[in-house]
Amino acid sequence: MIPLSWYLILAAALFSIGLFGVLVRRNAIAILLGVELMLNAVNINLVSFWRYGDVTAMAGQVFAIIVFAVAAAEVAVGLALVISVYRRRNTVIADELDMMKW
Amino acid sequence: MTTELLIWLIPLPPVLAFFLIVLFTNRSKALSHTIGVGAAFLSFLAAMVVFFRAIAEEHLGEHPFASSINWLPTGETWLRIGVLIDPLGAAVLFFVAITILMIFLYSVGYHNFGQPAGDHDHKGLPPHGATVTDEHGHKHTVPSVEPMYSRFFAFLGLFAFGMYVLVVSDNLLTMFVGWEIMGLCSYLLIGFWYGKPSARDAAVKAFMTTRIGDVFMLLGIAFLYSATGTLSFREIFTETTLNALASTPTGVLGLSAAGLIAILLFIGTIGKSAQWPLHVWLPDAMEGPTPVSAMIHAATMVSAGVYAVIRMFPLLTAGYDGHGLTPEMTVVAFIGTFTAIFAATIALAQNDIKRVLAYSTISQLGFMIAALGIGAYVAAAFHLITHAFFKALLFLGSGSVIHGMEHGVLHTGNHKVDPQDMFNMGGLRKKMPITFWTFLIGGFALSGFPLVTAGFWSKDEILADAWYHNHYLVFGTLALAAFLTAFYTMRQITLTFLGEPRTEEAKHAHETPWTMTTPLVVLSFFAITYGWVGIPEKFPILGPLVNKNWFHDFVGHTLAEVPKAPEFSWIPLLTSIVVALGGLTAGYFAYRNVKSPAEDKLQIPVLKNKWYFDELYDFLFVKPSAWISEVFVSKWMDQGLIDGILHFFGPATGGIGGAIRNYFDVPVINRFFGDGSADATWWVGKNLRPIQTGRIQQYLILSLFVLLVVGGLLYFLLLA
Amino acid sequence: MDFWSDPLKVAADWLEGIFTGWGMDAVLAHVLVAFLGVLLLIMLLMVLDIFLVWVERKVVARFQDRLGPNRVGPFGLIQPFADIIKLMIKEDTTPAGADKVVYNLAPILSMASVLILWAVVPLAPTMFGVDLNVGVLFIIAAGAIGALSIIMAGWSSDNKFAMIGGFRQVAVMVSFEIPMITMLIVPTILAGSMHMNEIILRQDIWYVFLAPLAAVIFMIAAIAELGRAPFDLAEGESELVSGYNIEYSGMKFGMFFAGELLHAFTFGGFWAILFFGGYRFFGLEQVSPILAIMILVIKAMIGYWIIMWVRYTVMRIRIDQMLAFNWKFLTPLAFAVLLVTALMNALLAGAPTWLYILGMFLAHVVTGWIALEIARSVARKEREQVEGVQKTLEASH
Amino acid sequence: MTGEQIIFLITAGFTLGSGLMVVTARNLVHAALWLVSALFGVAVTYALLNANFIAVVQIVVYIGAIAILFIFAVMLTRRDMRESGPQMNKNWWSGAILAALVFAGLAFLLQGWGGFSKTASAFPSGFDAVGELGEALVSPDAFVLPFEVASVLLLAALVGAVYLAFNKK
Repeated sequence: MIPLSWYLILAAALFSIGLFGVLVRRNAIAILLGVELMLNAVNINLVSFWRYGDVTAMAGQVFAIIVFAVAAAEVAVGLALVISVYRRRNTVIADELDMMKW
Repeated sequence: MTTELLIWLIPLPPVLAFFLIVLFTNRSKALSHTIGVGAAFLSFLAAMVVFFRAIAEEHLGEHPFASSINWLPTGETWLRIGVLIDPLGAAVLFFVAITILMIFLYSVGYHNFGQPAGDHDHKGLPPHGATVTDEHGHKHTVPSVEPMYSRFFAFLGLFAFGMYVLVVSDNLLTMFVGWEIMGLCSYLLIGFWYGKPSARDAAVKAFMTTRIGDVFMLLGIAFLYSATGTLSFREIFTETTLNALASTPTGVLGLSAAGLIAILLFIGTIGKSAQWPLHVWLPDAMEGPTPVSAMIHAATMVSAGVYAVIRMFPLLTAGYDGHGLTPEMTVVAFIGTFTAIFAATIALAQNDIKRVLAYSTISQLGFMIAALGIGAYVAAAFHLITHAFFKALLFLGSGSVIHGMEHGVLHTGNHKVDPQDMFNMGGLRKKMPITFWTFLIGGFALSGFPLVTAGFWSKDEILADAWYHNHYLVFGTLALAAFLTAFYTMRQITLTFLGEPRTEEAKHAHETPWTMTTPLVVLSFFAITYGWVGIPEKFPILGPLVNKNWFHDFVGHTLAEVPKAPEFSWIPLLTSIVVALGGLTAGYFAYRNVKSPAEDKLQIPVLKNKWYFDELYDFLFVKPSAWISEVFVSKWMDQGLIDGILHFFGPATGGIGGAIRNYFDVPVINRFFGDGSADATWWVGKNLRPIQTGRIQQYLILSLFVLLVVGGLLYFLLLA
Repeated sequence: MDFWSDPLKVAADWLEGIFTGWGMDAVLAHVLVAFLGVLLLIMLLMVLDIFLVWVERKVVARFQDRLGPNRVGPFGLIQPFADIIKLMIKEDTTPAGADKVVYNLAPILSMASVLILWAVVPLAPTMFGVDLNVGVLFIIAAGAIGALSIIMAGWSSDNKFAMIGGFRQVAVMVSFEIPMITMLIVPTILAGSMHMNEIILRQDIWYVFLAPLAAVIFMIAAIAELGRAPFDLAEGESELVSGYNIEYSGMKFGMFFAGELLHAFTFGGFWAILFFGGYRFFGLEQVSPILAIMILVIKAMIGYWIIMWVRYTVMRIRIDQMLAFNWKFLTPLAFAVLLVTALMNALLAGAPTWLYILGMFLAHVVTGWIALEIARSVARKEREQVEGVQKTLEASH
Repeated sequence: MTGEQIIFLITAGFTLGSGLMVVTARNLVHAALWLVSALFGVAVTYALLNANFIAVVQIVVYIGAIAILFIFAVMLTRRDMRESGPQMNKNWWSGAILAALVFAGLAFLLQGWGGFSKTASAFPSGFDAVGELGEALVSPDAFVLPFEVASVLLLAALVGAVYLAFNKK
């Protein structure tokens, strides 16, 4: 049998990798890719807690479903924003989008 | 559907119609009047079902239809509201439903539905007529449709709602709510043609005058609630409560609690039913459209005042042992009797067809009040109902006459001719036969034409009651008033319908459309037949035919102790026959040949000017209050005293303010705190600015770093 | 156990016995046998696929009043094998600018996305790969992989035609996935289960009679998902040439081609399973599993034939029309059908069977009729608009 | 070591490797495709956790919709893919350190938690996870409100996305 710890460590590692992508990638779309990895790490946690806790309580799976919905919404809006920005500024490099400074 | 539920539903359609018309269908005239009349018809149907179930019920008096719900929490108890239909309520509901439906129908024709829009009609003014060209190219002036047609039906709907609420209420509170809704609607409807200054003034006058009565009525309700802790009729009118109230003395004029409450509530009725001394609003209210006059000032609203007193009858007579009137009853009897004769005298000298009816209404309401004052409960209720029928009929008939005359005015184009002045009419019986015959029936009923008309039976019962209980002064005055009633009624009929047309306009008068004549016919049917339900048992010949006095039997059971019908006596009967026939005959012969106001012997100034009551009130109340507000309060108090004080404070405050500003605000607050902190913030901001790179990832790294450091510190310092 | 009642199980047990007899670990033997079973299924499907090429060519020929392949073998039956040999010996080219790994992965994924579908197809009452409790959703999941393969092929070819073709095809697939997944819920509601086998077992009355509109919408969405005419806009001789697979040649093209054919056949199969009772046919499936498989194949063939019938008789439409058709008509209609079905199912839960069937059927017919009326009135308005413009133009001349 | 554990390790390695490629690949399309494989690995993980429905939905939603959307977005902003320039910003080292710190912190916190090496209990007999999930999602006693709110959120987000990306001319 696989202990819970394996899944949790996998999720933590995936989360950190995603975080790394979010923090360092220059391309805005790549940042969103990192966000997806982080969300998936969260979902692994949710589902494994469902499996290792009381399986008749469906909260874990339900929350995973809601995370799916949120992720889809996030991607749709995020990519729309990126495309919209790209139309105006002709760039998707996050560092170059620094109008919001002092 | 249970009867109780149905009673709850009776008031609902008109108010729904009101909101529907106001909110949605205001633009469509046809839709609006369909909704309005339809709602009135629905209420009518429900009311009829309730009425027939009520008369089929064996012991309705002991077990009326009633249901109630908790409404307002008042501390630990609930204020309950509910509906109640006892015999009195059923009888009133019957005539209210019929007259309301008839008036709705009549309004369709009265406001010229189906006619073209006026050439230069404005909202807020009566329609002036429209010019149309027929197929031959001739131009005609025809009546034009009312510009605010839909609004009229909305107001009528709200009014009907108020009346139904009042009738079905089982407590004073919702009754008062209905009462006030009608007060508002009467204001709105009297001032319906708000473009006319006279209509505006009349609306304000009506509203203000009835308000005086309403304030006292509210006081009475409050007093009643504090004394008994309930406003429900059925809980108040128990023997113990009434006895307790009758035996509780108050410090006011030696009246018992019951008496004081009854007087206070009765003042409300004085206002609503236009009794002396608050009668002045009703004649002026004739400025409104005629259906309004019929609705408010004949059939329903003024009747509501009398209805309230009838409802409160047990309170009024608490402590009454059948011999010698209680003080409150004396007051009521006096006011009723006085109003009856007083208004009848004024009616003799009026030339406006509607004003005659207005004073006649006041007079007839006085009859009912007088009847209540002498304890003739059933007679008052009976006269209330018969009067509602024939007075609504007369008002609608007069509206029909005016409408016909307006037709003539439009034809001749002479707008100086007043279509309401009876001296401009004459000979209309041939032009407007239906109106004539129905008006004649209504007039005879009002006069109390013996045996056939409803007015005879009800008026006779009042007189018989007065005689039987030995109130000879009341009896005599009322008999005289009845004579005068017959006299001015015949004067009116003679001037309007008989003889030859006195003006060109009267020659071109025209019968009105079916929507107006149908209500006339229906109401004249009741103006005759309704009297037959109340024929006394002992009446010669007819009495044995009807076996028993059905109305007395039915309505009498509303009270816990069924009132005794007066013994039959020839004296009041003969009196009423003589005064009715005598008045009619005298009226006919006196005015048979009168052609102009100058020939009228009764146009004496004191009657013409209504005993100068308007002038008296103007001098007593209006002028002083104008003086108080304009001179005393405005000039002396406001401008002199208060402004003077303020003018002292202004410069003084200015001086103090200046000192504070110069010696504290500028140096300390501004320089030190204000500028100092701004400088500091600016300096900090300038030096921290490079951190704000605008790059999201650097922000993320920074915030995450802080989170990790703080989180780690918290974890190790607090948890570990 | 009688061999003929469940041949696969008997064969599997026999093989496992042999393997364990050789001293192999029991678990390993089980995995090995399962693997062999999958291999067998894939082989059979590939053979069927070769046969499908012949069927397609023959049928299209009959539609177009031709004879079709008739030279190689009897009725041209050997023709597909000749084609395969030709494809195999053709030069396998790769464009210079192509992303090699992705380019080579795409056809494999395309084929795999079709083959993986058969994991959940119940061939006979006792014969299925896995009885997944979310079998119905699995169809969509596999379709997602198919879409991915197309976009990979289009992008990696380093060819503008291929890329645009791939984009178009994926746009259509993603769009039509929505009415399709919605219509997959209808049998799920009716059967109360997402097991494919359960859906078949519950079909005492074929669901096409309960939900005819759902069957039609599912078929339309499936045709669009397959990228076949009238929705075949990934390819266009005058604009895009061959679409996303333009740079592919030899056996890689063959895999796309075979994948498409097998995909069409598979959807014929799903249609049969979801709406026509799958392997059931008046109890015949109980006689022998072989018979059940034959029934399923015949039904799938009929479905496949309908897809071909549509393909060769209906005109293709423009992409904007197609997407407008999906978003403005098919998707709302699908949602309406789903609502109506769920509602009727709840309302008629306690009703007698005949009433349930009748109510369901009528509800669908009425919904479809209303939808058609709405579409017709919209079309009339548009036509009037266009004609009105034309008339004013004519009048101005 | 059981077969299940072997499968898990392979999956985890595959997932994490793909994840690393997602954040390091120079070519954005490759990064998106690596994301697909990472997400596929996560789907297999769900399957190992007996969450079939979540696994299939993972494939439908992530691979079928989100990944495709990413590829579209990459191609719509293709002029700027800049495979030549650096793919990471100047602060990549601090990002790396932070990510490592986060992982270390999470691991540290988790190993101190009591239920860390719990093992799964068997399913109750006759337990239908998908049915239970469906009931939970639409039952008023359970999660119908969050579920509806999530769908409204999704709808709002889609409308907003259309509005944002709409080329106003």
